[in-house]
Amino acid sequence: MENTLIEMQFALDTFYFLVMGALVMWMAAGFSMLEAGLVRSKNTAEILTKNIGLFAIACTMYMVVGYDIMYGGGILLDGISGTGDKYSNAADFYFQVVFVATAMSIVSGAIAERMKLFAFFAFAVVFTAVIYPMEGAWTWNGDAVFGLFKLADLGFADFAGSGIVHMAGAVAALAGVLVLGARNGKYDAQGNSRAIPGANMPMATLGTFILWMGWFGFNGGSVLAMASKESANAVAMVFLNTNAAAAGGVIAALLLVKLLWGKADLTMALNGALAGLVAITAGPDTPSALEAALIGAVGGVLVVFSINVLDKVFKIDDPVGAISVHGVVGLWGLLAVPLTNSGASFSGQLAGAGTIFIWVFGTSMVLWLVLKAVMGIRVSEEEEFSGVDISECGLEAYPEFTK
Amino acid sequence: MENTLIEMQFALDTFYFLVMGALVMWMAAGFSMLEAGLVRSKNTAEILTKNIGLFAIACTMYMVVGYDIMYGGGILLDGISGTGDKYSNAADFYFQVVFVATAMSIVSGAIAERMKLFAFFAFAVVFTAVIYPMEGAWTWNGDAVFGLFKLADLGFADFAGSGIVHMAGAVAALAGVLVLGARNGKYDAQGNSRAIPGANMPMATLGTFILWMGWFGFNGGSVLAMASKESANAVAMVFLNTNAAAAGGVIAALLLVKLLWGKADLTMALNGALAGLVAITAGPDTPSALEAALIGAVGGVLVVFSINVLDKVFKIDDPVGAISVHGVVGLWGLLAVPLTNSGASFSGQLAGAGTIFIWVFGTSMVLWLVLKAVMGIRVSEEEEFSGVDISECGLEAYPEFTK
Amino acid sequence: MENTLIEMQFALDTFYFLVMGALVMWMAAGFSMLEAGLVRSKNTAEILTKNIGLFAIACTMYMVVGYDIMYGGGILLDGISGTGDKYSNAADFYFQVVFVATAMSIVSGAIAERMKLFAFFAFAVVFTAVIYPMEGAWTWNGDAVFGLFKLADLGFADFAGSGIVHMAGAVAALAGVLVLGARNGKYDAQGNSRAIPGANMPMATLGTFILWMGWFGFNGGSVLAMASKESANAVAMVFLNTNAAAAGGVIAALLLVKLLWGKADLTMALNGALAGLVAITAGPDTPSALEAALIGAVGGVLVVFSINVLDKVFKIDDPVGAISVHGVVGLWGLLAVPLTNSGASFSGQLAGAGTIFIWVFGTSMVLWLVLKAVMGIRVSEEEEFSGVDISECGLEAYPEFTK
Amino acid sequence: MKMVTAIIKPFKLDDVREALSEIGVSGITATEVKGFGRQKGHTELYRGAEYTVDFLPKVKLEIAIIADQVNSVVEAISTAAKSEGEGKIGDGKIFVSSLEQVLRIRTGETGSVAL
Amino acid sequence: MKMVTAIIKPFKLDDVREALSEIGVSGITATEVKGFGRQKGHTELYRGAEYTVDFLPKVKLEIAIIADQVNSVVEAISTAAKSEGEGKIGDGKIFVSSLEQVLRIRTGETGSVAL
Amino acid sequence: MKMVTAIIKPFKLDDVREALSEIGVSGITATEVKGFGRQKGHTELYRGAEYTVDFLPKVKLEIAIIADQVNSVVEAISTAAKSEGEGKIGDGKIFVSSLEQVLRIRTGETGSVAL
Ligand SMILES: Nc1ncnc2c1ncn2[C@@H]1O[C@H](COP(=O)(O)OP(=O)(O)O)[C@@H](O)[C@H]1O
Ligand SMILES: Nc1ncnc2c1ncn2[C@@H]1O[C@H](COP(=O)(O)OP(=O)(O)O)[C@@H](O)[C@H]1O
Ligand SMILES: Nc1ncnc2c1ncn2[C@@H]1O[C@H](COP(=O)(O)OP(=O)(O)O)[C@@H](O)[C@H]1O
Repeated sequence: MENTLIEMQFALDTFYFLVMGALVMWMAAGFSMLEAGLVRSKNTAEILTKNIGLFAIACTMYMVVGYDIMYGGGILLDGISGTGDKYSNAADFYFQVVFVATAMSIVSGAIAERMKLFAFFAFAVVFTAVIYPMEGAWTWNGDAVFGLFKLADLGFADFAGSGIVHMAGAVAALAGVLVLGARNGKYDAQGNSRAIPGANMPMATLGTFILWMGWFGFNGGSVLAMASKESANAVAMVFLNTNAAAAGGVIAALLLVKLLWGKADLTMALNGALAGLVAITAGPDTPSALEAALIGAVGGVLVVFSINVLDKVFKIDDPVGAISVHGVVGLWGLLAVPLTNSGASFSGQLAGAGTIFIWVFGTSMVLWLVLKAVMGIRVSEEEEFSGVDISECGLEAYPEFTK
Repeated sequence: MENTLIEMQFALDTFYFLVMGALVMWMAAGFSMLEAGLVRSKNTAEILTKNIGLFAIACTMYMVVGYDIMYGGGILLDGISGTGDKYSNAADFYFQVVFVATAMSIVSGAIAERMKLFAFFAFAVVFTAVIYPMEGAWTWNGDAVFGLFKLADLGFADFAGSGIVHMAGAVAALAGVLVLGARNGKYDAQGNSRAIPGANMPMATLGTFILWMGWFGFNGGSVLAMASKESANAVAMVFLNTNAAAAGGVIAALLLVKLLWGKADLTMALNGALAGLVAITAGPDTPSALEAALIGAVGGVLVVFSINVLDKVFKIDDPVGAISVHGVVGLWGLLAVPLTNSGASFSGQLAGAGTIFIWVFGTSMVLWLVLKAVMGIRVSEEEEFSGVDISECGLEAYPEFTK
Repeated sequence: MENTLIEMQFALDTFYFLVMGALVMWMAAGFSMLEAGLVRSKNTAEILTKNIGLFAIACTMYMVVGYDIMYGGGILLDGISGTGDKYSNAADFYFQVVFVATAMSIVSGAIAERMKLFAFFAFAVVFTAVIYPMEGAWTWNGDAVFGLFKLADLGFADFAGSGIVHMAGAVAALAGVLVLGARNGKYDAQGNSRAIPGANMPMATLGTFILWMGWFGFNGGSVLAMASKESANAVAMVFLNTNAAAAGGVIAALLLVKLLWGKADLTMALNGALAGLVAITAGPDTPSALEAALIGAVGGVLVVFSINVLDKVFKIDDPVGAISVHGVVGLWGLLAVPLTNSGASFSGQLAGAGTIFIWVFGTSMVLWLVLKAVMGIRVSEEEEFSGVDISECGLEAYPEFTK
Repeated sequence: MKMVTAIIKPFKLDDVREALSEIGVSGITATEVKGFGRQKGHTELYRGAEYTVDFLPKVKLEIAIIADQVNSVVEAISTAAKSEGEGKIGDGKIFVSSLEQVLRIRTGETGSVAL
Repeated sequence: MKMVTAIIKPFKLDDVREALSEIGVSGITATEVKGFGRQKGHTELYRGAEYTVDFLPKVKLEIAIIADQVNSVVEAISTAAKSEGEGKIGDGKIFVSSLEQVLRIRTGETGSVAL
Repeated sequence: MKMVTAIIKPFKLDDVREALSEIGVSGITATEVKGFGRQKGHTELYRGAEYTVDFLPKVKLEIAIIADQVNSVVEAISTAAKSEGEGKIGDGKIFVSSLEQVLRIRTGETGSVAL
């Protein structure tokens, strides 16, 4: 009977992983819809192709080699066959693989509307096979960074990946945008930023709600256990705090834009929600509900300023605001951990953020430059003008609507 | 080992609450998409902003004070810290908070296309902090109504909230619509109702499917326990009946409109599904599958007539049919309970419905009138003509499509 | 205490069924969005009506008589009252009923843009009440085919329904398309196929992601147990393989179309994902991750060729590619089972596929012809030209956008 | 015959159409156009960056009539399309040009009977 | 030179274009318009309330040609645009007006060579 | 008075508008049109079946002016609308026709003051 009980725990934990993983997988749809809503209609089919393609690539490359690099388990998962100690190792892989895809999804939005599709896919292959798994190994798997030092020893803590997943994705995106340059027409002759409105706000909002929902899996699953009172309580608090932070992010962003510009800019409310979620991701387990809401609210404020500063001051053209939402706010999330978690230190968080930044930015930059040299990463000016849907995908997203 | 077993029950019940709660949270996306599909394109971005904003407000205000009013637990949830007796109290909060948001979502559709955004948000703050929690305390928490009488003593039963959530939301909406008036152009000089078609039927349909799915959490989670044979069976029956009622609502509404008008009006099929769901919500645990289907079917018939009567006879302009779907059918749901549940009585149901109506209608009416006096609740005629997207949000939902 | 433990297993298994079932129910939204995105805007409201209507009909007819035919349980579920041995029989019904709806959903896409709505509904009534339940009884319930032979004895295995659900739906669709004929304008005077692009690619992509997510429930739930180490491991492997196959399908389809036509046709990537999912459905439990990915990839390749051959060579006009995705690839899925599962044989798979084909094609053909004679199944040429939205539903899907 | 072309505000379309049918005009072709004129567009805001929508949605009506009707048609349009009171910038313009020939495709009739 | 303006049913566009290219017309500008005419719109139903869509989608073609071609162009259009048999209400109209000058932007050519 | 009608490439709209406002043109009506001309459309691919999109999106500008301005307006447009270098097929056309009357709805003014 004891055995049966242990099996039940095994079963419940495995089930919990699978359900949480399915929610994270659902985030792939969220990113697709968010990005499809925030680009112009002439670039919509391409960004959809990019998103479903990158998800498939991430799932495949992580299976081939990424998971092995990050956690062991064998090339092509040959150590994974649906067994395991406390829960099925297949469930663990399933849960981990959707995280890789999330990191990769972040990149696609920032470089939208001007990049060659297959150059992006080539980047995705390397990022999901090597770049992400390496830094994942140093953090969540506790490996020493190039055998030199362990981040955990320095007091680094990133519960569900504000830094490891979100900031990493944003840093890869930043490198891409720097190599790629801004969209034609984004900056006028005087260098003034011009607004390029996205084509479909309901899609963007749907995407945000999908991400909000999926994030319960992202953070909730990162407790990594459910079948005891303690872990069940922990998962419940993580759900509660994740929701509170997202709500705080929306309210803060909405009030701020209303004060600044007199209008309740929907896109900022959406980014505020995501910023709240990114901000809490590094430590959804330790704050109280109020603290979580405030951490999210600071994220919501940050994202509004960050989007504007990156756009107007640094001329970094990020059509969906991914670098601000996931990068700047991801860093904030890391730095907020020591406020409520005595196990983490500011210096440790900075060390971790620095390590992730240097590794991901360096390798990504090299990779983008190689791709640029080898196959080119930017579509021609004419293709960009007519839209990448026609040039890359050969079809239109809304053939009957657009003009 | 007995302890481990008890912990397992705790864990399973907590997990169940979280999964059901995530499904209910998902309903926020459903309402957003439904409403975004049923308004005109010039008012779409605003209703999306309204929906994500109200969700954030509901989550925050219920955390600050609402949950404490309704169930105790302390201001700012200071009694909630992820502990609990049979399941984590954090999971309970998480499950309850998404219900408040549902009630509030109902209001946004009815007052669409003409209300000031921040007046709506102000209403949402009070509704989710006080109005809903008060009636929630009298019903689900069993408090005496103003210390006078207990509704449960009168034979009132509302399993998952046909009255407490849905009718309450619809009554608040009704008060709002009465204060606000109809949209310009909705009634011609002779008082004839004019159709104002919604802009995006796939969105509206998606919203309905999301709500249908989320409703399994709404009703299924309201069993409040899973970790025993009895409760597992109960949850399963609730799922089965919820689905049967929704199906009954669709079929009844579709056949009726086909008979009445010769056309299979999609919007009525959608409202029929929701009506079936609202109707069964007060008592999804006691009927057989056939009874559930019939309760839903009556809801589907009612909603078709109700929408037409409210529109044409009472000139109540409710762009999405929320007052009919959630109010009229919510009442039907309450009244249907005694048909299959001997624990409820008609008089008790009427008493409960009356109490909810008087409290919510009275307080909402006062609140709308105060808001009207203090800040105004209606946009200017010109803003309404050009669409509230530009005036309230400063952007367009479909900048490249609309004319 | 042993009792409590057994009850816990019961509860966990029941919960697992309900969660998996909710995911499968969600596939109804996926089919709706996929099909709504792949038809022209003038036929969008009708296909949405068709999808929500067929789901309601499937749920109702399977309750009335279908489940009884397939598994016993009594007319109108009078044997189902939320009890059961290892899990709640209500949960079993809930899980099974959404499968019927899936099979039926497959038909709606293939006959889109030209069929009378109520003729389709009439077909749905018979298909979900009798045609599907009969073949379901022969396969999953192990009944002898007309009392003659048992498919299981011949070595037939179809884990989650590549044949029983997907191919069956596709075969019914094929019969329908043959009786109905192609859309006007699909083939020119010389018989050349003309492309008729779908109106809304983000919707189609969303639908695909929904299906991908729902498929975890479809395949994962088909393990039919969770509350032991063995079954938990099995479910986890099924999730992992399902995901790997879908990813394989996307990559194979994308690479193939890029090679063939130089463009990354999004619609083929979407069909590739679905093909991967259909392919793995007959046996997601036995392959390794790599094998699953390859089975999916073959599905992705097959679907591209099949769509083109059916369209150009056989002049079978299937607007969404349902016959290829679910039929041709469903057959491939069946045939792939013996490659990794020694319990199945090629001859058994062929016998099963043949039985399903003959039964479903024969009965469907008769039914379509009867409907054609009795009420007509095709709208008039003028109605087809103006779009079935107006003629069947009386409204437009996008009244403000289309031209 | 003459072709009268009027650029009006979109929400005046119903009024203008009614006014025209009252004086017996039975055929109109309407097009959605964008107008640049004295009336300036408005500023929208998207993620903190302002942008000007400097065209304004207008409706263009084309009405073919016999020469005798020009004055009554122009007056009907201008009365119906003018904003209440003094009129407002952006109320629109009416252009008249000459039309040499008209043909009704259905019947092949030409000239004023074809209008 | 003349400007021929034709209002036709949208689904006749391909036929008309073909007919025109057969007689050597190489340039056409098409616009989606809404027509109000003898042909009445249809009634739609939305949530039990009827409403009339009283404009009909039409396509307007503008074709600049030399004067000599007017008759052949008008005939080509009217033949191709006419509904089978007797023709149907709503088949459309053809208007001809005079054109004073034409210029091809690319080359600066003017007059009939610019057409 | 004259009516100048120009068919141009959509992305030249801003340049043309600027060029026109520099020479004092204050009113323009723009319409999205589809052009069939020498410039051929492109082929799209949908599920393996090719199809040709043989119309090209163009913008039609209508500008009513006094006769004296015709030359400067035509030149401003053609300079601004011409593709860099030699010009490209599809750069568009300019048509000029005569305008008999103009009326500003707001004020009732007619003739050149109404422009
Ligand atoms: N010279 C012109 N040529 C063509 N269209 C014009 C001209 N002037 C004005 N329009 C059209 O008329 C509309 C109204 O003109 P506007 O100058 O804004 O107002 P008003 O006519 O009241 O002075 C413009 O938006 C434009 O579409
Ligand atoms: N007098 C007119 N001026 C401008 N357009 C017209 C006129 N009469 C008809 N039209 C256009 O021609 C279309 C067809 O006209 P209609 O009266 O319906 O049919 P028919 O020409 O066969 O009598 C109308 O929809 C409208 O766009
Ligand atoms: N004869 C014509 N009548 C009306 N519109 C024309 C005519 N010729 C050309 N156009 C318009 O001008 C556009 C450009 O013409 P095109 O022949 O492609 O290039 P180009 O003028 O440089 O030779 C066409 O797309 C069409 O809209």
